[in-house]
Amino acid sequence: MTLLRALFMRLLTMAITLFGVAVVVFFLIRVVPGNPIAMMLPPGATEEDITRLQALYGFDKSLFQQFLIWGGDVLRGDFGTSISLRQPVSELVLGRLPATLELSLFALVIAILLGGLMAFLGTLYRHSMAEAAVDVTSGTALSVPDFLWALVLILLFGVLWPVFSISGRVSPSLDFDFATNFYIIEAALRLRFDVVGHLLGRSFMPALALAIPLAAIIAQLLKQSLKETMHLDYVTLARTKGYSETWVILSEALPNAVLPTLTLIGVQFTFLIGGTVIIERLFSYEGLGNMAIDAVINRDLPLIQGIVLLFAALFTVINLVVDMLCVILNPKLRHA
Amino acid sequence: MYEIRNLRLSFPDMAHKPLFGAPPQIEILKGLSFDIPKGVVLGIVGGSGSGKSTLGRAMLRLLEPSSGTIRFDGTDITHLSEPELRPLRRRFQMIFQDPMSSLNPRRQVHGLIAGPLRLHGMEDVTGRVSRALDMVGLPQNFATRYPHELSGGQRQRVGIARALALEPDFILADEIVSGLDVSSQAQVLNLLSQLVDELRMTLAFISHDLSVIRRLCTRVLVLHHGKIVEQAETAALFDAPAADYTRELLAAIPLPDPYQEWA
Amino acid sequence: MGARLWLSGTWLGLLALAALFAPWVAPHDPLAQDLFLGRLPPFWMDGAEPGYWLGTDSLGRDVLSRMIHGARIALMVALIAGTLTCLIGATLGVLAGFYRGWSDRIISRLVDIWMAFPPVLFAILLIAVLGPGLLSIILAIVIIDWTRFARVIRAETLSQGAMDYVASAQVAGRTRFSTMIAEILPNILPTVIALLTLEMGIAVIVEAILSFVNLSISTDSPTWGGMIAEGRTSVHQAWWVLVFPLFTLFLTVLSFSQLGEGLKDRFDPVLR
Amino acid sequence: MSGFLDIKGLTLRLRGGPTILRSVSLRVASGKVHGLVGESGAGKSTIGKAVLGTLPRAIEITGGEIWLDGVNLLALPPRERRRRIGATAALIPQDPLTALNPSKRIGPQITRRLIDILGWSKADANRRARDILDEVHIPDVARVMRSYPHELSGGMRQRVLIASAFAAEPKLIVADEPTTALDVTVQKQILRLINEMRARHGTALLFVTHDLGVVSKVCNSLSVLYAGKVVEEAQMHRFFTQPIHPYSRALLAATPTYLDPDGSLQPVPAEVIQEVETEVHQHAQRAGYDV
Repeated sequence: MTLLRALFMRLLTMAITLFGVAVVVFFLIRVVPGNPIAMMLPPGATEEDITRLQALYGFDKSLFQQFLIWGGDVLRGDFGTSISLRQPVSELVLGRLPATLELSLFALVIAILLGGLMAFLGTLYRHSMAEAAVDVTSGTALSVPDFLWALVLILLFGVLWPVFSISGRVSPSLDFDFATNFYIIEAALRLRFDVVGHLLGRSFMPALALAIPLAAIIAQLLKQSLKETMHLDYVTLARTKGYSETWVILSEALPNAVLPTLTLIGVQFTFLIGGTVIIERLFSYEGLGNMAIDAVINRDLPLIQGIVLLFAALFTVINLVVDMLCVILNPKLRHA
Repeated sequence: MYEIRNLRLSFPDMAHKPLFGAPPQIEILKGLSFDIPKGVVLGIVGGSGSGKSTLGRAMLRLLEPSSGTIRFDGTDITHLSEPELRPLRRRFQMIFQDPMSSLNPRRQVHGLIAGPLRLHGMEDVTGRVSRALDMVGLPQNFATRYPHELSGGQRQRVGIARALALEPDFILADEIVSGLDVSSQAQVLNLLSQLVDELRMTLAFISHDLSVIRRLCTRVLVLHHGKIVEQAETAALFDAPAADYTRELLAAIPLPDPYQEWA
Repeated sequence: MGARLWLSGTWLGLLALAALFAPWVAPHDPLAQDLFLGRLPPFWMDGAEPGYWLGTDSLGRDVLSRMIHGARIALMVALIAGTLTCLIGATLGVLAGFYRGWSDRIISRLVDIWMAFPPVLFAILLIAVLGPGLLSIILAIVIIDWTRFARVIRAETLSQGAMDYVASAQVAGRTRFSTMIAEILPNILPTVIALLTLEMGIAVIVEAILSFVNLSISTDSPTWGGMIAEGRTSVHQAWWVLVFPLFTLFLTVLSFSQLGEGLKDRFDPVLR
Repeated sequence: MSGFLDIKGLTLRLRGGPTILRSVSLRVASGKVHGLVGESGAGKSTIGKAVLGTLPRAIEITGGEIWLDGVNLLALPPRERRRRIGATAALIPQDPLTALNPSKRIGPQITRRLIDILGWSKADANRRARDILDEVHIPDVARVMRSYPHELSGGMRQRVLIASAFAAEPKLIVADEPTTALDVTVQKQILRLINEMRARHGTALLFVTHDLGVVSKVCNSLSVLYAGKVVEEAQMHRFFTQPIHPYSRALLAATPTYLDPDGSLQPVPAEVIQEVETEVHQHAQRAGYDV
């Protein structure tokens, strides 16, 4: 009952949020002074072009009518046609989404492994130099955003000691036909682990740049909740039973300490995905974010709207999944 | 001083809220009626979940009752709005259980006691603060300390001084010694009983500990699951407890005496 | 503990001085091009030209002078955008957390909607709409980042509001508004200050990102982000054009966040 | 008579800080209950932690011996010591609300250590858990074994913890303020249960509490602590009839009882505190460590 109600409430707020995003993005682009058509067209377009386009996009109607028409189309799955690329927005956007998803998930995995390891070591060696080292490292990693880490990584591992690729998702020389846009997953399913390795290597730098701040957040929060949990009586009790410290941390403390971190990862993962916009640009990675910047530069209104809505939908879905995961993992909520 | 009739208070139970519509109500106080005459020190005793703290907060109108009436000195305060209550507030004061939480950590002792005085436009604030410190037996130089620089017993004295300085007609003390060691507990209890005698205060003293209640109170009210199971003069209650629950409560107290019939 | 406060404070102080007196401190005109002096290396390398301490870029502009003038824009954005964002976001956060009810519902819903935007894309979009320029950048940062303050301050206010000192202010007869100002505000101030300096660092980064995608002030004005974008393309020929502004940016952002943490510790009388 | 637990001259200090325990000695014989009494900060819980090897890392042991069942624990390597404690001793903790792992069912919380540490078979461990839960008067044992902690009341959880402590037939149990968080009526039931279980199993019990009333109901002997030092060690009846140390007398006078409404409470007088402080200080100087 609790789970169902929570799910229903979440879906409701999700719908409201997405509607809000749609309203904001729609009116933001139009309410501000300047003719949206003029914004879309390259300089030097004729008067005729403008009139034609205005009719085509319905800009001769009132704003409110335009919104209703657009909203109706969106609900039917029609996001319009990109002006600069002359293809349906939904096709373009969904074609790029897998690249961004794979990059983000790879980054998430790195962040969880790195952050989890740091939190574990910091807890195991608490009140020692090792914990201080974890604190300083995570404090620095957290203070500097992914954009700067990306540049530092480019400088270190792309230029000074060029061991990793810093440009593109696949090497032009890779001889492999992908049937889907989920390259890594597809290669893994087809058991071509050489290709998986190649792809992971290509996206390691951008993924690491995205992962560093999140790893730091995970390290700090998880270590803090682990240390708090280590003071609780049931952990003391486990120690008196003769278990080793590592076992006590991993088996007694971790399952309970992980919940606040999990909640946080939800929000932080959406920030990470938001970061792909600029990181993909830096590493010439052919994802959604890179396309988004091009869309803004080319004044491609329908494409911008489509991408923003897709990001928003992705974010709300991630939050929903994390919330449900928390409910499932927390026995108090599960059985209430 | 206080006349309380058929007091009820409920909270919404969000854990069992249906998908649509209002959540069910959990009734904490189930129709309480009692009086606190002027000059009485009333002990309110009960176990956890008895509703004793909720009752205290309702009496001070930090919570609004669901039904029933609370009259303070003849005025019906049951549903008064906050601005209407404000002029009355000087007259009923409260000492909180946890002084670490109830004393603003960013104020010095002087500010903590003086703030409410200024609020009610009382004259000679400095003199009143210094007299209040005297009354609770704190040295004057404590005025410039912050709460975290005091011991638990000292913090609780500041809480008492703050309530006393306003010269209220009524004070509610909510479990004010439960967090203290026996020696500071004894000091605070002695202080309180001495002040009660000197100032002829009306006091309600909430506690889970009957031994403490007996030490201080003239009347006792026993709460159990949101209902009054017994109210009586202190001596009468301890000599001949009428309600089963009171007897059970008394029999369960371990006295520091190896020869007590207990098991 | 004091070390990071002093280190970060010193760096930011130096930067502020350099920015304030940029025309007198900078050895060259940051915009002056001289194609004969293109890609000069920094002073310790072979082929360096005296007076061009950190070398020149491909157009022969002095890197050090451009960085000093870039600091003006960076710090201006940091101060103005940071302060405005803080004022608006923290006010909304306190209102939502203290009064709860409908104000909380509206503000929280708005925050939810804002959080569904990828911030960098939002910023780029806003600049595209508002047009480039210092004012647009500041406006964009305020519009996007008020939610950071609103979220954190709301949560902090909620937890402070549950403390008994708030109930005791009510018992003493304080009005709600005065309780918020006199009792709660001093207790959330350290958090506000830490967030404020953090936000200043973020503002510098946003400006750099926008310059990087060529949407910031104008191509003429020397900005750190613009220099980084330029240096990125010629990193194999002239690494110094990328490394110096990148290092400065890194240090500045780090300093802002460490300054905030340091101040928060210092101004917290309660030992946590 | 040698005690089952024998602490000799145990001295602890905060790393780089003040001394916490000053040469504490005490013994608990098999089947007997020894109380540790004192106000907060006196170091009574710390002794229990030292015995069970759960001292916070900030505290270091600077001297003394802890003999458990004829073995000096402090002379063992850490791994060996952990095993030894796990096999012979157990803890009944203070707060039943935080002493059970909220994410695990009750059954495994009792059986895991029997299987992991003591090498029992799963079936044996389960049978044992059911028996011992039955013994602490828990109704519907099968359901409780499947429950999560939050589904049980505070008193019920404390029963589970007692059962868990006795499950492996330890020879020593440290009870750290086991009833402080409970209502008096529940406290009475729990104390009776502890007495009953201890008598049946012949376990030695080290009982940490601040409540002299509780001590008088449970213990055979007690040590009174002040500032990390034992100021008085006594058999129970003697202590309550003729307390020797002024601090003990002051403590008794400060404890309110409902039988004695008019006898005013005596807070511990400043002279007594002063006296004890001096005594502690001299003792510290004799032993040659800083205060």
